[in-house]
Amino acid sequence: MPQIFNRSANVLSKVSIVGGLLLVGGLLGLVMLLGRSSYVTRANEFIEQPIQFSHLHHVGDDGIDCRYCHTSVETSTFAGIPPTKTCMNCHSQIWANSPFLEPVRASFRDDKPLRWIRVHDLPDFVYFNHSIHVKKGMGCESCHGRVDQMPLIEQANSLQMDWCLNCHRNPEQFVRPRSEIFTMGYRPAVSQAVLGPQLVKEYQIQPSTTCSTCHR
Amino acid sequence: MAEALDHPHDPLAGMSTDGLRTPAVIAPGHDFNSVTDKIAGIVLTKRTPIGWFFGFAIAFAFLLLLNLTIGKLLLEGIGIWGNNVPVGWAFDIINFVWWIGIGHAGTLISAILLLFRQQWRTSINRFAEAMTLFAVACAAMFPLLHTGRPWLAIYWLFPYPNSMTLWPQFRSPLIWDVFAVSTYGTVSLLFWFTGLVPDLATLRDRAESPVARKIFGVFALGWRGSARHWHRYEMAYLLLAGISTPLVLSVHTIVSFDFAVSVLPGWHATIFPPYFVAGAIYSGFAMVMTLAVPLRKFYHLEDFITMRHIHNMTKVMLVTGMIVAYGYVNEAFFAWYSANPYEGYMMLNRMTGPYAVFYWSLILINALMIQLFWFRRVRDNVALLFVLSLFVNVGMWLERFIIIVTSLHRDFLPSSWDIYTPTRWDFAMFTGTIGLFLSLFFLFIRFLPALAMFEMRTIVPEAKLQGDHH
Amino acid sequence: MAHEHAAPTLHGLMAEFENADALVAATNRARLEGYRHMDAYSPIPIEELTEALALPRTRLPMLVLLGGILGGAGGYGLEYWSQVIAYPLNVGGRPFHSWPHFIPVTFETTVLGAALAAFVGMWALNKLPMPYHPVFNVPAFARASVDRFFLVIESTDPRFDRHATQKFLEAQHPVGVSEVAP
Amino acid sequence: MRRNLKLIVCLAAFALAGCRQDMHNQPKYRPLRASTFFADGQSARLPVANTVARGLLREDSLLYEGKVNGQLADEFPMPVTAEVMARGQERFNAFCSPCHGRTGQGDGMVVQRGFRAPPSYHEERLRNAPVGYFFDVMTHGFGAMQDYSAQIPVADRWAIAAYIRALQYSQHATVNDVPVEQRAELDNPTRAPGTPAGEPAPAEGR
Repeated sequence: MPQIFNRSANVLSKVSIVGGLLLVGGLLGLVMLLGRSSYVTRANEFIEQPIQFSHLHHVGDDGIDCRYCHTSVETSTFAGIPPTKTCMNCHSQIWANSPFLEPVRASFRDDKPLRWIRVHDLPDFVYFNHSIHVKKGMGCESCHGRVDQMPLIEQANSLQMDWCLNCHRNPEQFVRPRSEIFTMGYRPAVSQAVLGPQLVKEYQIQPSTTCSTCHR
Repeated sequence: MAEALDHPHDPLAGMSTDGLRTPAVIAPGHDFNSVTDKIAGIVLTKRTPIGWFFGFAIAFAFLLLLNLTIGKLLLEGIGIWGNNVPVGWAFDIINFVWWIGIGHAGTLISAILLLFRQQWRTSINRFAEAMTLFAVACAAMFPLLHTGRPWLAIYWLFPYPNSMTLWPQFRSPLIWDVFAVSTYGTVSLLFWFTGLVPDLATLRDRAESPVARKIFGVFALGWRGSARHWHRYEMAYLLLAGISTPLVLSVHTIVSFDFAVSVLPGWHATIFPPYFVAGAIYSGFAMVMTLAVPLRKFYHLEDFITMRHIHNMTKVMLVTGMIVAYGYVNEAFFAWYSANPYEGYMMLNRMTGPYAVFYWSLILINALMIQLFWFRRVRDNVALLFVLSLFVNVGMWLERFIIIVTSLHRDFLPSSWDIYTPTRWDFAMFTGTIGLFLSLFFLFIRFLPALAMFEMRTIVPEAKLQGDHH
Repeated sequence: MAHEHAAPTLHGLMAEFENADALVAATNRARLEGYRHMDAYSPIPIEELTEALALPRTRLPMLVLLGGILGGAGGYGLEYWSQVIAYPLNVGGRPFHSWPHFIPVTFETTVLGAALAAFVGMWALNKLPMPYHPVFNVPAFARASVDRFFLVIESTDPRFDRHATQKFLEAQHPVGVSEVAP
Repeated sequence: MRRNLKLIVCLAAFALAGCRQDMHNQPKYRPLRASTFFADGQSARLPVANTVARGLLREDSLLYEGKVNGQLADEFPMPVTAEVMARGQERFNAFCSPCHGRTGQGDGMVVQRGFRAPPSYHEERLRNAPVGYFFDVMTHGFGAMQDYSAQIPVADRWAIAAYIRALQYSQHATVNDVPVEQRAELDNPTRAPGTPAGEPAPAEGR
């Protein structure tokens, strides 16, 4: 019987077994990485809006407080998207003739709401309440990132469950004094390792990780 | 294996001497060459029998039906099935348990009978193991697909670091099931492939087409029959058999926990693990019989799958069937003895309720019909045994149907009582998996040696050493 | 291996036998003659060859035990870690470390670990897959997987001598003796 | 190639099928979610015209209109405590300072961007205006200033009014405004500046 395989087949067979296992493992790893990538989570992605509203300008340059527009963030589950009238508080005079702002004026004139596209869109099976997080010393920045530096708003974090749990399990790493909630670029006065546990105690932060906390 | 060599005085080994009463495990007159020629010929022939194409076409049609059903299921969701409150588990778990049960015979034959040095396992173990693999594949479809979107359900099936940092709930019998069935499938595959390697080497050495030689050569791993290799090979085979034996018992035990761990009349019973394991072996042997009878007829394998095998399989079915029947008696006895009104009603409902006809059918088949196996004339009638084995398959399916549906459809609250009606898609899915099973089996007997050639060689007289080399 | 230095022109000498008896007898005699680097090839496992070739006990059972222990410890460890440390969840008031519930999976992973160790270990110890091997160079060796028995005395054996070994093999009543190209 | 293309399209269809997010987007209304049912596309509905929710008749004219007997009131509907002042300061900075500036000079960031400058709180007319006037302007707007009734709840408007008063005092207070028994502290302050006093503000409290 002549040889069916070349001498090199010996090495090749062993390499292909190891290589195949590595390939399968690598592919599985890639799929898992893909699941956490911004391709799936939609983090750091600009979204086309009816008006390209710039938080960089309004928050960063003008120093307008978050609550000026998101009025219900302290009292309700929902932070609130401002009605067109809030825009018109200022834009009745500033840029009043700008064609860029025509959709805003049209909305105000015709009493038709602007249709903003949701950027931070939690799945509908998740219950999230802004007010309790504000009350317990969670800064806007912790979840929404440096909004004052975003020309167009984007989702700064993955909003995946492990991200939620990361804070619910270690609130002391993220808590800040209530007076600093709306501060952008907050730096703790003393080390977070000291301040965090103090605030957790003071604010009585007891984040639950049972299923029904968020899936209710 | 080498029992013939190890134990020349084993009464079951080698040629039978008492002629008529106990048929031999292999017909006389065979040697290494004739055995190899016959079995390898089925695979290496250039002419595929027309009957094979005919059978495969039918099986493949049902496989296509399965594909259609799965496509429909993934697009529309499991609402196309008849499952609904209160019968939330229906065809999916019935068929799952049925297929897993069938799968048990393969490992039992190849592992437990090996440990007991039963030589009659040799000519049926290969295709019984293949049957196990295909049955497990069919079984696994149901729990996977009943999640609707299996790719989203992986996180509670398998432990891996996911983006939810969630882990499977290890306190749940359903997760035990996942581990039991996946381990069972994996170990069966390793066992089966290990057994195939020396035969693949034979096919490699006998094949004429260079492509076939390459393909068989790749999978034969360069097996050359070295004594050093055989030495470790035998050890590995024995160890795998030893490992598989408790495994095969654990799998259906764990499947029975799916029910027994819950608190529902008709399910919450300590008899379930042994009762399920016996039922699994019973239905598995019935399926081996269902496959073996046409296989030996069609390929003229009467020399290898002899009346000895047929008789022994029938006897195993008789014994395990009686254990199952004992289980039925036991369920009825405890329904009465527990004095629990729910248990009592469950039993009464089984016997006289809307599904009573199925209950009495399964009693008729699994408790009464098998008593025919006591008679030698029945055991000698191969055609009759084929029909009876089909009945056993049906009977065991009905058993699972009764256990699942009658326990669920009469809920604790009479307001939620309902009748379960399977839809056409339920039947399409079920018959589709039968199509998958048979398609795989047809491919297997065409492209791989359906009987273990190297093990068959060990039981021909030529394999016996004459001299005393010790 | 010695192959590297000498670049031998011969793997060894192969004798072909008609039955297992002849192979076992020849192997026994070769061992008594002092040959050590040799191997017997047969279409069926022959237990007598273990003694004839003076094969050592295989380490496989040890590997399988190790695999089983690793599998079991890994399975239980995974359950303990995920249910007690990583994400403790109160399910019906059961303790986080509800060990009786952890037994079935531990059992299955033990079996899986042991079976994988047996499977991988056996092929690895046998240095398979090895699709190319010198013995396949001999045309008659095709019957080694069907009905013929072969004894190969390898050229690396200290006592190997082309002519003396050939003479020795021919004295064992073989069907034929042939050279095995490397 | 064409066969490959077909295969790719089929695979892509399967991949997309995996992306269906039925549970993520359920057919239910969350705040501000659009409705296909109502003509105006809004899921949140306004109450029928002229209906009054129980307890929301707003009979207290001082609290809701800043008026007593039709005249702008010069008193607060609630005690002016240190918490109220702190709250007023916080709300003032959030809602008023963009135009009025943090000191009330009328030089906020939005004014610097071109909005018509509002009058300083420190001019004579506004220092003499009753607190009800500030409440009224916040509620109904004045001149270029839009009303803030939707953005600032009633209680917060009163707190801001109180803080505006404090801002005015910060620029125009005399020693006479300090209670006699606390005047000694002015020369040797025991508290750090900026810390609110623990007592009601001297002038306007009830």
